[in-house]
Order: sequence, then structure tokens, then C-alpha cells
Amino acid sequence: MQPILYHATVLEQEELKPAIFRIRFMAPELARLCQPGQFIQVRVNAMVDPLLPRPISIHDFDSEAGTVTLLYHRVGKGTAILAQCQPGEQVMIWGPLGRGWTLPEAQDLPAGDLLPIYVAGGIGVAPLLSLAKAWSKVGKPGILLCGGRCEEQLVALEEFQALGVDVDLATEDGSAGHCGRVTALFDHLPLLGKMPLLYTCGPKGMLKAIHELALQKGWPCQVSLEERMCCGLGACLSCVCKREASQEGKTWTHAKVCTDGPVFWSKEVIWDD
Amino acid sequence: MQPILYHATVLEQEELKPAIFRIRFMAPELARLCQPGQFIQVRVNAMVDPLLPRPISIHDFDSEAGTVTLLYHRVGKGTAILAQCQPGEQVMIWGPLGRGWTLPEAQDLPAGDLLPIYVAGGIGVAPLLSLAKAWSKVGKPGILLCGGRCEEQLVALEEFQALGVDVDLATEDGSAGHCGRVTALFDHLPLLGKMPLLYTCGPKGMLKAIHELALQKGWPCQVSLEERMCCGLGACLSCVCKREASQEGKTWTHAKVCTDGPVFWSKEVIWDD
Amino acid sequence: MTDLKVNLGGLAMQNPVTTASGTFGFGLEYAPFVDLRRLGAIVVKGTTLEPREGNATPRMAETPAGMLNAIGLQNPGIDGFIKQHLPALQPLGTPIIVNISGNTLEEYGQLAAMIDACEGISAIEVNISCPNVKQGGIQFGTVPTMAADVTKMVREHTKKPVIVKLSPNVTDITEMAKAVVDVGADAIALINTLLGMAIDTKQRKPQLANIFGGLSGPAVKPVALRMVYQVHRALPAVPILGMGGITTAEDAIEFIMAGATAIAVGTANFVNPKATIDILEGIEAFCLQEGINTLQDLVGAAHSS
Amino acid sequence: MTDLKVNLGGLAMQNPVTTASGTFGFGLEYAPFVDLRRLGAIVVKGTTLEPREGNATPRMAETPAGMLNAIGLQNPGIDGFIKQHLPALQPLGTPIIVNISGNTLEEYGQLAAMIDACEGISAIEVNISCPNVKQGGIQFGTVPTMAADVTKMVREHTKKPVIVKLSPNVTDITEMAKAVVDVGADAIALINTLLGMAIDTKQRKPQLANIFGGLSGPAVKPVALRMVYQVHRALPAVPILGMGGITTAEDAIEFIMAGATAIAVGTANFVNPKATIDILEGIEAFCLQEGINTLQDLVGAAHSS
Ligand SMILES: Cc1cc2nc3c(=O)[nH]c(=O)nc-3n(C[C@H](O)[C@H](O)[C@H](O)COP(=O)(O)OP(=O)(O)OC[C@H]3O[C@@H](n4cnc5c(N)ncnc54)[C@H](O)[C@@H]3O)c2cc1C
Ligand SMILES: Cc1cc2nc3c(=O)[nH]c(=O)nc-3n(C[C@H](O)[C@H](O)[C@H](O)COP(=O)(O)OP(=O)(O)OC[C@H]3O[C@@H](n4cnc5c(N)ncnc54)[C@H](O)[C@@H]3O)c2cc1C
Ligand SMILES: Cc1cc2nc3c(=O)[nH]c(=O)nc-3n(C[C@H](O)[C@H](O)[C@H](O)COP(=O)(O)O)c2cc1C
Ligand SMILES: Cc1cc2nc3c(=O)[nH]c(=O)nc-3n(C[C@H](O)[C@H](O)[C@H](O)COP(=O)(O)O)c2cc1C
Ligand code: FES
Ligand code: FES
Repeated sequence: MQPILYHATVLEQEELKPAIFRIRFMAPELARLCQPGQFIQVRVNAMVDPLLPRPISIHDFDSEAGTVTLLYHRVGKGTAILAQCQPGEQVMIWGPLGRGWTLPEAQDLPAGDLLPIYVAGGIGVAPLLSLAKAWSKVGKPGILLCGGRCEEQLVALEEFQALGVDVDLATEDGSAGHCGRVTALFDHLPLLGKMPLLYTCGPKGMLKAIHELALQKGWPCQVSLEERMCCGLGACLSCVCKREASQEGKTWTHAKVCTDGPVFWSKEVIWDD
Repeated sequence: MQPILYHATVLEQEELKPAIFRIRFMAPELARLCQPGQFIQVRVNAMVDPLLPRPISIHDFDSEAGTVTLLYHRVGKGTAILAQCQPGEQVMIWGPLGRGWTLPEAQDLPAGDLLPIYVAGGIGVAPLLSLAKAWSKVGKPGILLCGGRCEEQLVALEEFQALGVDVDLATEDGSAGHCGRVTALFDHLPLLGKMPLLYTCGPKGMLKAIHELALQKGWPCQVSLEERMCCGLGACLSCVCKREASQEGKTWTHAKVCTDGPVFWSKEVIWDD
Repeated sequence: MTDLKVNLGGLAMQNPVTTASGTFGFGLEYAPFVDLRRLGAIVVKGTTLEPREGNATPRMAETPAGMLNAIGLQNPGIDGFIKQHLPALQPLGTPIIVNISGNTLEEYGQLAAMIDACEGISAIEVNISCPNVKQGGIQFGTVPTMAADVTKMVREHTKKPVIVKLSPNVTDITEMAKAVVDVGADAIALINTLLGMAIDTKQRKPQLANIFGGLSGPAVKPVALRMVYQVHRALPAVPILGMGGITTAEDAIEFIMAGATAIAVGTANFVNPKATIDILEGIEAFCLQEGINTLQDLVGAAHSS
Repeated sequence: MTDLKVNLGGLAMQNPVTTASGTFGFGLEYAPFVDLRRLGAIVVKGTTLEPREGNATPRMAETPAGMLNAIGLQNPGIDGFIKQHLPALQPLGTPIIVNISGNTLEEYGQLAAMIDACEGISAIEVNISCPNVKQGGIQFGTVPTMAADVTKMVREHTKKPVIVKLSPNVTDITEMAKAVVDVGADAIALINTLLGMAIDTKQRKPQLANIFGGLSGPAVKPVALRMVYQVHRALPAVPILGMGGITTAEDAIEFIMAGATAIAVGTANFVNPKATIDILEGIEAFCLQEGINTLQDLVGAAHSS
């Protein structure tokens, strides 16, 4: 599917929790192309500082309403400029980019026995909502395990609940849910004899921990990776990660996070560094 | 008088004519220090592109209301950013900078016989309004000769008229007043036996023409010069012009437009290049 | 309509707009945004004799009006390029320029011979300046005699136009240009990236895994433009492929007026994926407005004053 | 409170923040915005033996995240400085560093001797790198043996700390640094401006009357930082006065971590007239937050990894 370039109009911008924003664009052609887990490039201003576009996951899209929604954390100057955009303003965006999550219909596992589990760390919850929508449509809303430093980092939970997703929380300071890491939530999971299918996005340390857990239990696991990006199109080779390979006598190659990912099977990724 | 740095709040912004804006700031301490013909530095954004502040003349100031007003032409990216500022926003400005016009009280000519004539080319009208106010206060509002390419370049005329200034216009396309150059307006000046005192601001070619006319007639003439500036404080030496000198065997030295000017006696300036 | 055709050392181009090696992948990556047939030429990512995996990450850091990269020439090897990528580029009809890097003189010779034998490639851009590869890179690009040796070697192995891409990290760029032109370079490409770095103050270490990286983008434009001007002044007959921070049509015209026959768009592709086309259309508009009949008339125009 | 004291090759400073020559006038210009007594030192505009009027205008052009200047060393001469400007600086108690440029070796010697005899001046910064003066400038700054000759000459005429300011327009900055340290430079200042240019496409001619100018500001920061890092790695014992695009306290800390003992604020003064103080306060805040006892501990910290 070819990405498209858009001068998209901002419909809505809201600060959900301190420094966490949700922005909605009117972008009908784009909304029609989106797949859960893909991302877009957002050019935050017309000047050359900051120079590069910011990659942001597609949080939600509505092909009927023609809208695309992002959920983002204001961490630096690019996201700070984005946070100042008012409804009615236009922002240059392009996408959808990358390969998203493997969807229910594409699973080669017997669908009846599957239990999708979304594991989010902080803003990592962003690309998981549209995935949960897809599972919910096939009658398997699944479980969201959501972790963060504190309650103020946990967002968009109601949207998951509205889909019928069971939401379980963990915060490092205990301000919401279990006090501790999100991995601890696996101890009491009601699997009901189903095969968990892990989908995870968040800080690298968390992804690695979830990957190891999945490996140990023999559960399929997908991770959405982040790397510093320029083009987002597979052209500049800034954004690579090590991926297992067996071609030409190599044990690994550098895969492009922007086009080979951002979603990978966790067991393909080489986690050693 | 020491300049001061200000995060000034925008009170008003208006596009008077296409691409010509008037912006008013709340800046009480600054307003108290201003003298006609001085300028301020305006930092147009918080990012590094564009990097340098923009020098803009003080168009008007009101030490009682605590306001400072600029009149500017949107010509490039800096002024374009300034033009987007909304009331309530803060802009970093510093000033007042430079030496302004020689005021009525400082003239060493017999005041009774003087006729101030302001000659403006396009946006060059900006620094002349507060000067006309000063002359008007001493009962000699004077004459404004205002030139431009077309009627749409002539602004702030009502403000001069309100002071009792006689306004005469010239446009190159004849869309207002005399069709031709502003210099032609001198042909029919009602001098009434008074000694004209010329104050002029505008494109370099115009300044030179006015200077030559003044020289020929023996009229005192002040010009407000523009040069590309960085510091506006006399520190970087970007903004020089050639000025007559007789020190140390030199016939000229480089004067700083930002601190020795921007207003000079036209006969001091070396106009040869 | 202005005649935008230019000739870059034997390579006929319908217009002066090309892509900077390493910023446009192998061409098709930008196809969703750019009608590739409209480009004057496509310069592909730097290739080497063997496939390479490049440097560790982070490979990129943003800087004021610029960026640092230390990709380290990740590429599928010249063979991989010819087999996997070239066939899809062929039907476009747009001239393809392949950028090559070698660890040794001999590798440059081999690369040139392989490209010479390959019909679908129109010209060779010799990268003697990549600052990221530890072996060879730096020396070939900063010592005139070594740059000349590389050029000679390439020249001996191909009849195709040879464009030598110089490093800006030298005291005297004209000396480098003369050295390679003397031994047969058909054109000079200017500039590769300036060597730079950035530090993560939280972690107290360099931002890039490779410590140093190449600076590109608008930040470097004044330096690039100066080098194009200097080389054009020193060697007015030698065509230059100018690049370094070109983001708008006006930037491109500055390079042409400084003496560039053609220009390459690099980092700007990341900022605006249709930058190449916007720049091409902007050049057309400028020429129309200024009444330019042939673009060639503008080449070096800033020197006459 | 962190101990911010540093020693720049014999010059004791209460903190590492100084001003870049040519951007802070003769000091008092910024007095309305900056409490000059709080600065680690003040480096004044480049002086020469005779007064100079400098280049024609335009002398300045803005570039992306940077600017070009071609002032051409307009100054009242060393004598003029000592008589007209120094007396007002004396009472501040802030160390004054005078930046000098000569047309000949002998002039550098004379300048050094005059400064040596002048009590109110704490150190000499030797500008061998100004790219704007046709005579001498370029060669002294780009040929190691000539840079060494200048340094030797200055060294022979003064006991005050000698800081040699290098040009970045060279292939190997460490070679230049070694050459001047070998003959007695107490510290190295890095970097002067990168040679660049800009073209006015409307008028089809260079924007600066001088054609070329020196690029400064945030745009050059990655190059400056790299050079500081390289020189510190090559000569870890030699104190460096780092500069080039420093605009924020974080920029300053990057330079310190790269190996600078002190830093100079240049173009940033134009952008924010109290930049020096904002940067000083930002360094203090960073040190407090990170629990740094003596700033000296951060010098070169990015090398340990
Ligand atoms: C495929 C992809 C999807 C993403 N989706 C989201 C999302 O849905 N919501 C969200 O809030 N963020 C997302 N990010 C991260 C987002 O791109 C960065 O937070 C953003 O670019 C920071 O820009 P800035 O100018 O605000 O910060 P900067 O000032 O550039 O940097 C602030 C901090 O963020 C780090 N950073 C900069 N760029 C990146 C990057 N590309 N990836 C990770 N860290 C970076 C810097 O190292 C620095 O520590 C995604 C990143 C990728 C690669
Ligand atoms: C002392 C002084 C007082 C001024 N007062 C006013 C005023 O009251 N109203 C007003 O509209 N303008 C005034 N100017 C001019 C104003 O500073 C420039 O128009 C402005 O800096 C352009 O900024 P920009 O980013 O919009 O344009 P840019 O994109 O920077 O440049 C657009 C065009 O303006 C020219 N330019 C850039 N800087 C200057 C400069 N400093 N002086 C002259 N031309 C420049 C450029 O060469 C270019 O042709 C004054 C200038 C000076 C030096
Ligand atoms: C991500 C990236 C990768 C690059 N890879 C190469 C390369 O493989 N070979 C080469 O000769 N130049 C390479 N360059 C340099 C560019 O071709 C160009 O010379 C430089 O970026 C300056 O142009 P710009 O400022 O328009 O990007 C690369 C630049 C970037 C930003
Ligand atoms: C307007 C201007 C004038 C300068 N004059 C001098 C000078 O006289 N002597 C000198 O050694 N460096 C001079 N420089 C270079 C600065 O001292 C500094 O090395 C350079 O600008 C890089 O720092 P910055 O990016 O922080 O400005 C000048 C720089 C500017 C911008
Ligand atoms: S961001 Fe350019 S290849 Fe991935
Ligand atoms: S603008 Fe710096 S001296 Fe005038």
C-alpha cells in the first residue's frame, strides 16, 4: 500500500494527562489505508529547526469519518511544537508507514483458542488501540496489561474497556493497580486454557523482558520497536535493528525498523545489546 | 539611557494594508525610555531558524499607557512569524536602541523659523510618526511627503493628519497623489519663508536624492539608515556605514548604524557607494 | 519554457535535479511521492564490493538545521544492487548513477569494471570521502595524491562518466579537485558530509555509536556553496554536481550560480519526501520569472560580478 | 554549590563562561543586559597593531541556524583599545583576554609585547584563523609550521597565558593543535568560523561584499564539538576554550564533556543578549541536579565511555 502525503487539518487536540496529548486529523485517504501498528511522519513546523519529521504511531483511525488519531508524549521540542497546534491548523504528515501487527485474520494459529494480550509501557499503549479494535471485531477483545511509572502515565484505558478489553495496571510507585513492573501482572493471568498471543510496545527493557517471558512460555510475541528515524521509508538506513538471519552464512542482518518493522516477531530480534 | 530586555505581551496586531502590519506591545519601562527614531530588536521565535533578531523602528510609544507600537512590512520569514503573533502572546524584545532624530528642543537653530518636513519612502514612514508628535507638541506639526510604489504602500497617514501635519503623496503608479517620485513633491512646497528641516527614512536611493536636494538648498537633513544587523548594540560591527572624519589623517571611518545611528546628518554620510 | 537540459561530464540530463547518495535509497523508496521519471538522474546509496551491515545504532542525531549520520555504508554489495534493485529502475529511463566506495584501490577498480559492464548504469560517482568507514575512507578523501590514485584506477576501468565526490573536511578543496581532474575525472561532486559529533549530556557519552558522524542539511549549505564557488573559480570548465543542504529551489539556484551544473537533494528528502519535485518545479518557475532561456546560462552567474 | 572554578592554561577563572571574540565588542556594549563581573572572563574584539576600518558592507548574512560575517577586523588598534576601552573594564575585576591578529610574524610579536606590558590584560588569544583578512590570515591558520612560528613569536614576547585560536578550515585539527602546543601555547581555543558564503539569487552575486565569510552559530556546533573532542583526545593535558554555536547551557556542557575547560559564547549573544548569564546559570543548575562537586570533573567526561 503506497503512503500518501497530506496537509491534514487538525480537528482536535487534548492534553489527556500532563504532557500526554491526543490529536485528531482529518485525512480521509490516509484513514482508509491505515493498518494497526503502522505509523506516520509528522512535520512539526515549516522552518528548519527542528529539521526532521517525527515518527508517531497511528493510535486510532476511522475510515468512515476519515480521521486519524495520534497519542503522544511531549518529550522535546518537536512534540512541544505539535502540542501547540490548534484545531483548524494544517500539519504536513505522510503515511501510513511500516508494517503493523499481525491481525486476527492473518494468524496461522487456530483462531478459536487465541487470547490476545497487549502489553504497554507508558506511551507504548498508542499503537495497541487499533489492534484491540481489530480483535474485538472478531469477538476476542483480549487483555491489556498497562505499566508506567505512575498513574499519570496511563492513558486511553477507557477506550480499551469500551471494546470489552480486560485492563490490568501496574505502576512503579503504586499509584494505580499493582505496585511494580508490568511483567508481574502475568502471574495472575486468567488464561482459561487459551493460547496467549503477545503484542507489546514500550521501553526496550520492557520489550526484552516480555520477549523472554514469551520465549520461556512458548507464546508467540510481537514487539513494536523504536529507533531514531529520518526518512521512514527505508531509504536512509538510520533506523536499523539486528534481526536473525541465515542467508549467506550470516547469523544476523540489519533490518530497517521503518519498513521491515516497526513490528517484529520478538524471537527474530537480537536482544543482546 | 540603558536598553532593557522584555518579554512583552502583544496587545494588538493589525494588517493595515496588504503585508503591512501594526503591532502594539505592553512594555511600560520600555515605553518610558523611547525617543523618536530609535529602534528595538525583536526575537521572532524561540527556535534557531531564523536565528537573529529583527531590528524594527519604534513607530509610536505612549509612556502613560505603557505601550510601544511597531509598523512593519512582511518581507521574509522573520516578519512572517511576527505577523502571526496573536494578542496575549509574549515576544522577546529589547531596546530602545540607537540614536534617534534630533528633537525640537535640541535644535541649535532658531526654533521659530523652522519647518519640519518628513520624507518617507514606503515603510520608512514608521520612525517618523513619533517625531511628528514631538514637533506637533511644540506647535510645529510640519509636512509629511510620503512616497511609494502604489497607494497600498502608504500607511499611517491619518495619524499624521490627526497631529495637524500636512500630508502630500506621490506614487510611482499614480494610484495616489502625484504620479512619480517623492522628490517631485518639493517643487510645490509652501515654505512660507521658513527654514525646512528634513527628516527622511526610506530606500537608500531616495535618501541619497533627498540628501542631494538638501545639500543644494542648504537645508539641514537627517536620514535614518538601515544596515543588516546582528547585535544592535555596537558590539559586532556588522552594520557600518561610511561617515566623514578628519581624525588621524582619515577622510572617513566606519560608523555603526546601530549605535552611532540609525539617524545621521545626511551630510556626514558618504553616499558614494 | 526554459531549456533545463544539462550535461554533467558526458552524462546528458533532462534537468539538473538529482538525489544525494544515501538519502534516496535505491530509488524506489520515494516512488510514492516522486515521479522518478521527472528527475535528472538518480544517485543511489553507496555500494561496496561486498555486502555490508554498517555501523551499530544510534546512527543518527539531529542537530540545529542539520543532522549527523554514521550509517557506515550498509548495502547489499554492488552485485546485490545490480541484481535486486537495478532491474526495477531500468524501465524509468532516468539515468542511474551508482556511488561506490572501496577499502583499497583495487576494489575501486573492480567496482568500476563491474559498473562499466552493466548497461543500465549511466555514470559512476566515486565516494572517496565517506568519513564513517575506518579503513581507507578518510585518507583517500583528504590526500590529493591518494584521491588521484583512486580516480586513475576508476578511470582505467570505465568509459562511463566518472564523477568524483570530494570530502569537505580538507584545508583546500581546489587542490583536491585539481588532483582528480588531472587524472581524468569528468565531473566533481561537492560536498560530502562535514565531520561532526553530538553528545548526550544525560548519559555523558557521544550520541552516535560511532562517536563521529557526517553533518548534512541546511546547516552546511554556506560551506558547500563556498566550495562549489571555489572549485568553479579554479576549474571553470569542470562540471560540478553541487549539494549540501539544498532544501528549496532558491538553494538550488544559489548552487547553480556558484558554479554547479547539476544539484543533488539529500537531507531535504527526509524533511519533505517530494522535495526533489518541489525544487525542480521551483527552478522552472524561477527561470520563467527571470526570463532565462537555457539554465546553462545561470551556471556560475554569481562569478561575473 | 558546585565549584565552577577552572584554570585555562594559567588563567584562573571563577567559572568557565567567556565571550567569543568579535561578538561581545569591547565588553561594555552588553553591560545593560549582563553583569560583567559574573563572567569567567571577557574576550574582546580582535585587535591589530594599527586601527582598521574593516571590509565593505554587507558584512553579514543570515544562514540556516547560523550566520556569515566578514567584518574584516575593524578595530581601533591595540593602542586605541588600551586607551579608550580598557580603563572602563579594569574596575570590573573580570579577567580580560585580548584577541590579536597580525599581518606579519613581527606584528604578532609587537602586539604580544604591548599586551605583556599592560597590567589590566590577563591573557592573550592569538587569532591565526580569521578568514577575512587577505594578508596572512589564511596561511597562518592552516599551515602547522606557520602556526607554530606565530605561537613561538608571541610566546617569546609575553609571560601571560597564551591561548592559540585555531581555524576549523583544516584537514587535521590535531596536527595544528600539536604544532602550537609544542612551541608553548598554554591553551587552545576552538573553533573560529568555518569559511562559507551565500548568494543573492535576485542580484546573482554573493551576499557579502567580501564574497566569503565566516560561518558561526548553532549550525557549526557539531563540527566544533568534534574538533574539541579530537584535540582533547590527542592532547588530554592541554586546556581548551571551546566555542562554536553554544546557545544553551546544554550546549556548553556538551563542549565541557568533549574536553573543553572553558567555553565562549559568540553568536548566541545576538540572539539573546543575556545568553552568557543564562548559560552560566544553566550550568550551575545542571551541576546541582547531577550532583557535580567540581565542574572540572565533567571536563572530557564523554571520553570515558
Ligand atoms: C515508529 C515510531 C513510532 C512512535 N510512536 C510514538 C507515539 O505513538 N507516541 C509518542 O509519544 N512517541 C512515539 N514515538 C517516539 C517519538 O517519535 C519521539 O518521542 C519524538 O520523535 C521526539 O521528538 P521531540 O522533538 O519531541 O524530542 P527530541 O527533542 O527530538 O528528543 C527528546 C528525546 O526523545 C528521544 N527521541 C528522539 N527521537 C526519537 C525517536 N524517533 N524514537 C525514540 N526516541 C526519540 C531523544 O533521544 C530524546 O531523548 C515513536 C517513534 C517511532 C520510531
Ligand atoms: C534600524 C532598523 C530599523 C528598521 N525598522 C523597520 C520598520 O520599522 N519596519 C519595517 O518593516 N522594517 C524595518 N527594518 C527592516 C527590517 O529589519 C527587515 O525588513 C527585517 O529584518 C526583515 O526580516 P525578515 O526575516 O522578514 O526578512 P528576511 O527573510 O531576513 O529578508 C527579506 C529581505 O529583507 C532584507 N533584510 C534582511 N534584514 C534586513 C535589515 N536588517 N535591514 C534591511 N533589510 C533587511 C533581506 O536582504 C531580504 O531582501 C529596519 C531595519 C533596521 C536596521
Ligand atoms: C543518511 C545519509 C547517508 C549518506 N550516505 C552516503 C553514501 O552512501 N555515499 C555518499 O557518497 N554520500 C552519502 N551521504 C552524503 C550525501 O550524499 C550528501 O553528500 C550530504 O548529505 C550533503 O547533502 P545534503 O546536506 O543535501 O544531505 C549520506 C548522507 C546522509 C544524510
Ligand atoms: C561578528 C563576528 C565577529 C567575529 N570576530 C572575531 C575576531 O575578531 N577574532 C576572532 O578570533 N574571532 C572572531 N569571531 C569568531 C568568534 O569568536 C567565534 O570563534 C565563532 O563565531 C564561533 O562561535 P559562535 O558560533 O558561538 O559564534 C567573530 C565572530 C562573529 C560572529
Ligand atoms: S528511517 Fe530511513 S531507513 Fe528507516
Ligand atoms: S548591529 Fe552589531 S554593531 Fe551594529
